[in-house]
Amino acid sequence: MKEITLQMQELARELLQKGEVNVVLGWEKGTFWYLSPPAFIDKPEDVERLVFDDYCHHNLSKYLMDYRYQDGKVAVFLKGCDSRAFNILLEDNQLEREKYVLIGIPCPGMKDQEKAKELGINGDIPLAKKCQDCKYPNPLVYDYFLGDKEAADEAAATREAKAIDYSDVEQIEKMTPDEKYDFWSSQYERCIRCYACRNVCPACNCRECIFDQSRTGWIGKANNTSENQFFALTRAMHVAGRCIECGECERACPMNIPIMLLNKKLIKDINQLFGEYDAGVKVDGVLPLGHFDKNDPEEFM
Amino acid sequence: MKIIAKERLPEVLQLLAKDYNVLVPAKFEGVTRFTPYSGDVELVLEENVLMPPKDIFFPQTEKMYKFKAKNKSLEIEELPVEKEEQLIFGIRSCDLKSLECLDQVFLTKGYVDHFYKDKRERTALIALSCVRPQEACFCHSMGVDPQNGVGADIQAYDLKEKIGFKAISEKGQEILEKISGLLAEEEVSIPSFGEFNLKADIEGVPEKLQGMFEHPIWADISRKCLNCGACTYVCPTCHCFDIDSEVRGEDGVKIRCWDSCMFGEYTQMAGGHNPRPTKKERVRNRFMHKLRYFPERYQMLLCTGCGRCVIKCPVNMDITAIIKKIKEAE
Amino acid sequence: MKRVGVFVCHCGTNIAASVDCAQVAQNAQNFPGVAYATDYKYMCSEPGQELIKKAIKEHKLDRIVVASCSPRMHEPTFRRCIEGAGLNGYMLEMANIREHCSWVHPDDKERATQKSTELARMAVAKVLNNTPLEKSQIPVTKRALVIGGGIAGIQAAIDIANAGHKVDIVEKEPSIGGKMAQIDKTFPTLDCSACILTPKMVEAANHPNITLITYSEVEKVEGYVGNFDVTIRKKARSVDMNKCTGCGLCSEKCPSRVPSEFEMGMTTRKSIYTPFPQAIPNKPVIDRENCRYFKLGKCKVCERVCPAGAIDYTQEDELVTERYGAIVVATGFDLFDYSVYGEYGYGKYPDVITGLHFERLINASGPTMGKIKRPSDGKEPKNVVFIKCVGSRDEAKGKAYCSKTCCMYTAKHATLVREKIKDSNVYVFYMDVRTPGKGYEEFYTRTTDQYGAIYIRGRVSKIYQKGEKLIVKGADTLLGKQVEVEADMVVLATAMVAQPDAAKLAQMIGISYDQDNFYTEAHPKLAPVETHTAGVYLAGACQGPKDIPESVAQASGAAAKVCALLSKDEMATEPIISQVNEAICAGCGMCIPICPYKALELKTIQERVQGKTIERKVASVNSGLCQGCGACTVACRSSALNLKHFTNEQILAEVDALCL
Amino acid sequence: MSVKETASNWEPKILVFACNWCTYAGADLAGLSRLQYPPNIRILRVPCSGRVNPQFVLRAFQRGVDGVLVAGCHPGDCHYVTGNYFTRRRYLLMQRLLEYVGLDPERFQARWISGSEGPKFQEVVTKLTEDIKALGPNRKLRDAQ
Repeated sequence: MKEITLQMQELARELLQKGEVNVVLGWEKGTFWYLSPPAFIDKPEDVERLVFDDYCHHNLSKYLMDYRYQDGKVAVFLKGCDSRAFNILLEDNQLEREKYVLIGIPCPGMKDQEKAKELGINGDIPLAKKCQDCKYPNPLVYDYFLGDKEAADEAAATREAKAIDYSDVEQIEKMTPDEKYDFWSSQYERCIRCYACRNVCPACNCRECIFDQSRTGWIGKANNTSENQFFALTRAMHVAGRCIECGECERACPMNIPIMLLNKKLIKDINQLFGEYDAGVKVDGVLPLGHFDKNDPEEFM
Repeated sequence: MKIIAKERLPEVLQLLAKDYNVLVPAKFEGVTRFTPYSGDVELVLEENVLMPPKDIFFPQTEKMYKFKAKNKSLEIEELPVEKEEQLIFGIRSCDLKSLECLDQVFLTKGYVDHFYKDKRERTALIALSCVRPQEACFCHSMGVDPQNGVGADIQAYDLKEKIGFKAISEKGQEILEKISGLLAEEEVSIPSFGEFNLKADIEGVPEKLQGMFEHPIWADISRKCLNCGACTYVCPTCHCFDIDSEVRGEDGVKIRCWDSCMFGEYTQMAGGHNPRPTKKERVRNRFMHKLRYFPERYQMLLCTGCGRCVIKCPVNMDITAIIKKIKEAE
Repeated sequence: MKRVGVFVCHCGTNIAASVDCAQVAQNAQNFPGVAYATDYKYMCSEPGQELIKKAIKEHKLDRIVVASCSPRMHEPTFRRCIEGAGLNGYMLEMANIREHCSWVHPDDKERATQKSTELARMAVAKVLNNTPLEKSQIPVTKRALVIGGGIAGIQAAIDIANAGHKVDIVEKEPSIGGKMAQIDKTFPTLDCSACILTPKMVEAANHPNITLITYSEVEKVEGYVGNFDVTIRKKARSVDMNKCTGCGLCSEKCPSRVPSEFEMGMTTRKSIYTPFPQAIPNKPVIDRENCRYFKLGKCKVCERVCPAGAIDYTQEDELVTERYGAIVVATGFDLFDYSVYGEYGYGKYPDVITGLHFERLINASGPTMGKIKRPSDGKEPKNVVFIKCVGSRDEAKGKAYCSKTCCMYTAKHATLVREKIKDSNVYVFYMDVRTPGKGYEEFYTRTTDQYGAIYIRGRVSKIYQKGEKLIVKGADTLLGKQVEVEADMVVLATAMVAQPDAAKLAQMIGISYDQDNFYTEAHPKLAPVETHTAGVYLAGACQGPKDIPESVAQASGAAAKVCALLSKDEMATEPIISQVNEAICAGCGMCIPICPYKALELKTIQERVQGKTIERKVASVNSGLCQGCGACTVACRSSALNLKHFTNEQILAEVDALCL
Repeated sequence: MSVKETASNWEPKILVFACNWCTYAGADLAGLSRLQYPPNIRILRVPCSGRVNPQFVLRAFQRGVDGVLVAGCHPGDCHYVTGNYFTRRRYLLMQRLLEYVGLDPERFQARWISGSEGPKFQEVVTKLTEDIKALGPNRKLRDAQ
């Protein structure tokens, strides 16, 4: 990773010096050793701030929306999931491919921040759950690729083969209706509706989210379990077939709500009902809820 | 000082629960907050709670009154007021400071908010001293003494195996009497407080900010902000609210709910115009409010150094780092 | 201040018997926004409607709820009624307290009354969110396109043209006429097909309002009802139509021969050719696949002999785009490829032919000058076997459906054989004989009784050659025994199937088609010539197997629809359509694939963002195409899309009202 | 809004989203044929089942409905050609999601009911009402006003 970090800084410096891009989006060290928040580099002399380590969780693609209407190009570093996010944003016509210089980084998997806090800098810190499940650690779209492509591809191949672990979802599916409901309401009664999950999500790229449309009255400002669940379920449906499994919603949630348990459920069902599908892998305008098959399962007869 | 062994603290709380609705720092589903005391709550004494006590006095959603639209006439119906006396055990110095801030907003300058006032008046406070700073604490930099809170009725001291109590107000005296049966008198020394991991040099910052409204620094620091409301909702001092009504047919309720200056619609006007269209203006407003506007109006900072936002911000917006940037800015 | 009027109808005793209408009206008084509520015996009656109009004036009502029967019954009535009182017709909502209440809950007046009250409350909640809607006008291009120049296309074109509208016929072959031109005689009258078709072909060709665009195909269809922009590929004929006199010298001299499609390959034609003598236009085309000059680069015989100098090897395909108000699709059918029936020895035995081959064999201008000679050795066949349902009614190997025409044309063929060859025997293997249609059954009876054709009920299991004969083995299911017929010739009644490119064309135009690629009519009973796409109509066998009279009838039906459409300069469009809130629309395009009518597209708009003009994409609804289903609104996450008259706000209001 | 029903007099409230061309017509036919069913159901008319936004369903449960039925034309019969195919995809997922968060599966259903299926309409809503009566009032996803 040291190696990658140096290559990052090198390439960033070059792109900025040559004036090919106005700004480079990457990661830098944060307040604590286990935080590597987004960094925005616009001067060659600042590239030393860039790092790539075990905590570069942040999905940088969504920030690109902030540069849509600005002149000049933007360079961004993408892990596998970030690149799927980029594809989703392309799919949704939110970004123009040409405007961005994509620098792909093969991702070894990011480590669990909460555990890091617990176990300390010398502890043996496990990968974040979402990274253990990751099928696409390598960027799927890029202009530059840092690191050893062959090696990365091999590593990726083995991952793609292995099936995602849905045991957490299945555990809930096994519960009785009342158990399920108690579980989910105990999660969502503590939701403070800060909308961090939405704002960090690359699939949530609406100009104006319905939850900000107080006039139509989709949702009230009141914070109660019912409204919070309305928000959660609606968001889950909105990102159904579009969630790229970056897990940022869950990481961003200040109240530790297991949001990915909803997203994973929908991913699981979409695969079962309409065939295997991984969002953000291809950009072909064919989304699970954007088309249909006359031979879809029939349960409503 | 009056002391009791830590493991016997529940007896104290039990006893107080007879006369008060006792709220204690407890952990539930991985989130710590003040929770009504019962035998089975998971007490948290080694660190401050994630959710600040502000929602005890200023709930995230508060019903104000009911109304009924009966053929063309409108009837207002007041809601019954809570009478129950409550008591918070284990509030930390930083959060006491935040109540001082909220008091300014809700009780001074001729504006008295009776929803807040009522709850404030029937709530006794037992402060608990901190033994060591958590990684994001910087209360000291904000002029808060983690071991001696201001505005509590009783100051409790965490003495490792024991807990000591010192009455501060008359109300505190009464409360202490109620539990004196359980306490023993003992000479103790308050354990020394460790080094702060985070510091912020606030010296001269409010003044400097007066000239920095148009400063490029805001565009820079706001870039990574997601404009979510996490920081404002875990902040013990943020107190913006919005008033809304829930109408069902003829019946309706006026409610007031927390709002966040980080949200786009926060300043959205009816015509669609938004004076704070982007992150830059919103982030600027948040820090201007905490470090300049509030001090100008109330002669105190709107930050207590509790460090919650530093921990919970999904993108690690660190107010201490921002204060540093402000200081260094030309 | 919104002022709702609620009018509760007794419908005589239909509602009043199990709903306390007066009570419902009284309850409605207290609903928010209701300024007036009353009940009456028959709201739809003259006095009932007067009562509403009067109340609107007296109580200054600006929106109306009628609690009565199904809106599917009387919505138009009450819309007209309130329009009569100066309100916009869309300021009306109906609560269905008859079909959905009184009639289904006759024995529980209390709860039926309560339910009626709640249904009325829902309607009131909705109508409070109604807004006046206006029908918009779109211009109509007074010109029709007919795709396909067979009998159906020709008929449709002539009818439209006679009504005074311009029509273009696009035909992919060098001549119009279609399958009917290949047919010898028509059942049940046995009059000569050509004799009744050619006059129509001529009429079409000479009609001042009709333009023939032959040897051409539709390439692209854009736009919508009243304004279709159709791109047509005019294939290079290599012959200058203006110079050519149609003298035919070129074909005569052309040295290269290829099997004639028109004659079913039973004889040859030249590389520069007209498909058949009465072809229209009667001017040749060069078939570049086979022309020596185009293959080998030398020859140019035709150029040399052409007195008019009309030959032009340099001609290229030409793309023209025309605007039409309406389209009639009359692309006809194709014949089932029966090679799947190996047991019938297709290919192996030249004397196993199809019905259409047979039509040419007995046709006076056909390869045998109308003498029935079998292909193999030109001998006159004595024993002729006909096999019906080859590919029809056979889910296993062919099509599930019945091709409808085979029973009759086989009977016709049988008759003709017996007529022309006195000492012949005719055997017909059949599953059923279906003869609905005027004079059809009589014709069939004559075939058997008068002409002595032998009908054997059963399938043929095998055909094999034995010397000069074809042995046809089959089962006679009536006698329950195996039969074997020594035949000189076997004629297969092959199924009618959709054109190979039917699906492609359908997708181009945006009409739907069934599992067999026949085009789907808008409604099997009540809209048999319409499609789901406004302004596009169907004629003939492209919609399903049909005989000539049916095709012609449907063609005239389609023509009538087209005329009705073209008779107006402008057409009103339903105002209940989707609308886009451009401020909110992010231009993600999720709505576009959802719309079955291609009514949504992305357009670019300009906008000021922080003192800078930027361009961004937003969805836009084509009011001519949108049919108001609202499917797009659900695909729109930010609900920038909304359906007029069934808006999110209206439906949420109904839901909330129901839950009070 | 107020949860007034008591165990004794409680009657479920069931919302049916019916497409105008098939299910609404089917319900009309049920009426014309005088086919009786429990008065617990309330029909909300939409042009197409494809118009029914899952958010409407959630809102209904929030506001205190005890059961929801989304009904439209049979696949292939949609008046708008393909609307119900999208409905089918959406609600296959939605149904599973609601079940996943603990809603009793009986409470949310989708059915194809054509304009000629008056008896089927009667049968479906009768069954639905019985199932939901058996379950009792719905408290889940509901905002306690």
